[in-house]
Amino acid sequence: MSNYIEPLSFDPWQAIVKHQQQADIATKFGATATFIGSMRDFNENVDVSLMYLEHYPAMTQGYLDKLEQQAKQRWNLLDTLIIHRVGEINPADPIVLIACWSAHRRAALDACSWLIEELKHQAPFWKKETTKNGERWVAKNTDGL
Amino acid sequence: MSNYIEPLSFDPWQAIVKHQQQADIATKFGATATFIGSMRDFNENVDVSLMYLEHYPAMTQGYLDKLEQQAKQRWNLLDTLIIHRVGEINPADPIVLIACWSAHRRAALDACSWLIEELKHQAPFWKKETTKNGERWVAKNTDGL
Amino acid sequence: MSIQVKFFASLRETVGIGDININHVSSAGEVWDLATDKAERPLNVLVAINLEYAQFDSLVNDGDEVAFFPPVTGG
Amino acid sequence: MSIQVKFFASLRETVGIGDININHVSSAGEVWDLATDKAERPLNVLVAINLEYAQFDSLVNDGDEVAFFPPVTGG
Repeated sequence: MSNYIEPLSFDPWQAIVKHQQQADIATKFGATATFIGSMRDFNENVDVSLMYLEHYPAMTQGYLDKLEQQAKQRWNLLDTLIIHRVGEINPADPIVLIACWSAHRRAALDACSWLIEELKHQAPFWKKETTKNGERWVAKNTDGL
Repeated sequence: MSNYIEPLSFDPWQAIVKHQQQADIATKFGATATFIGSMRDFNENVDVSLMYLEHYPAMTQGYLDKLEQQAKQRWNLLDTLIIHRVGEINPADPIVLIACWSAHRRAALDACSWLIEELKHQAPFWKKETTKNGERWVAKNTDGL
Repeated sequence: MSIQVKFFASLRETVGIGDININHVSSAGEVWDLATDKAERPLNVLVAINLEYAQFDSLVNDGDEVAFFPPVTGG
Repeated sequence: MSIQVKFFASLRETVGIGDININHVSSAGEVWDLATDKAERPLNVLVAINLEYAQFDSLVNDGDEVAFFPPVTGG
């Protein structure tokens, strides 16, 4: 289990491969489920050119640790990885990565889905968007539909 | 939407990146959900050293097309990719890749989960395992728990 | 009339036939009986006609491809 | 007694304070009132004490860190 806050643009697929190699679980996992949230150039009917992600550093780290521990208690997981960007983010940049490894598929799939929902609703991050009308804080996360 | 049968070992992460670049949806998707099924060296309490995957070529291709179309009708997806191995497979090799791209997270996550379940229960592939006791056909897919 | 019949995976090994062509049949069940010389039909055997899942009482027509196979285990 | 108070994101801009230290308070609600000079409290404001979600009537103790912030929008 591993998680970290990433201040710079990162390649989510490289991060997964690197983590998977270090985890030494190569022939033990039969299932890998991942979710990547990335920046769109359009939100609520307005073009967005830049995003700034603020967080509450002391709380986010502890919160991501707790999320991974809760997922591991609830599902039979071999490993998990969470990476979350902060700072300036450009369109198409990845913002969050969740990856779950398990022997059988439902644990990885269900834990991955649960982790992103929990993170979206509870982890202390805040997005500020730059549009042609200036900057605006995103008011709240949607239900993802 | 794209799917293919892969007779040789492949890198699932490279396949995702390559597909994503060609799809030209870079700033349109906010969510990417993927599932990768890979070969374990252990199944039903016995070590497995090699696997052979047979399929019904004419039927699998049409079936994977239909799966992607059904997913696209049911969820608001920007793109999907399905790759499935056939032939000789070694422990740790990827067997199946599902990737879904959407503007908002639930479409990609739910479609990815649905696609792997449908594929597992309906697509005409069959696994034969080599163990220390010889070869054995896998009798049926489990519910993934 | 010509029906192309295929068996896959463990069923191909059990029946001892991969591909065979047969005539004078009207349903998938009759295809099974003629192709296998009335071998006992495993309870879980699946049937596809022209690449679509079907039933043993589904009708077959000249030129159809009929496949029999065990429960699928891909993914 | 010393309580470390933090405001984040849009709330920091509205209140006009990032960090402040205050004394002589017994609940998170009193922390808010003293730190903001009794500014009206937005309905959706969240509070954390020592990095854990809490309520406005939760008690605070010497050395605690109390944070106020708007609904979270990460991920």
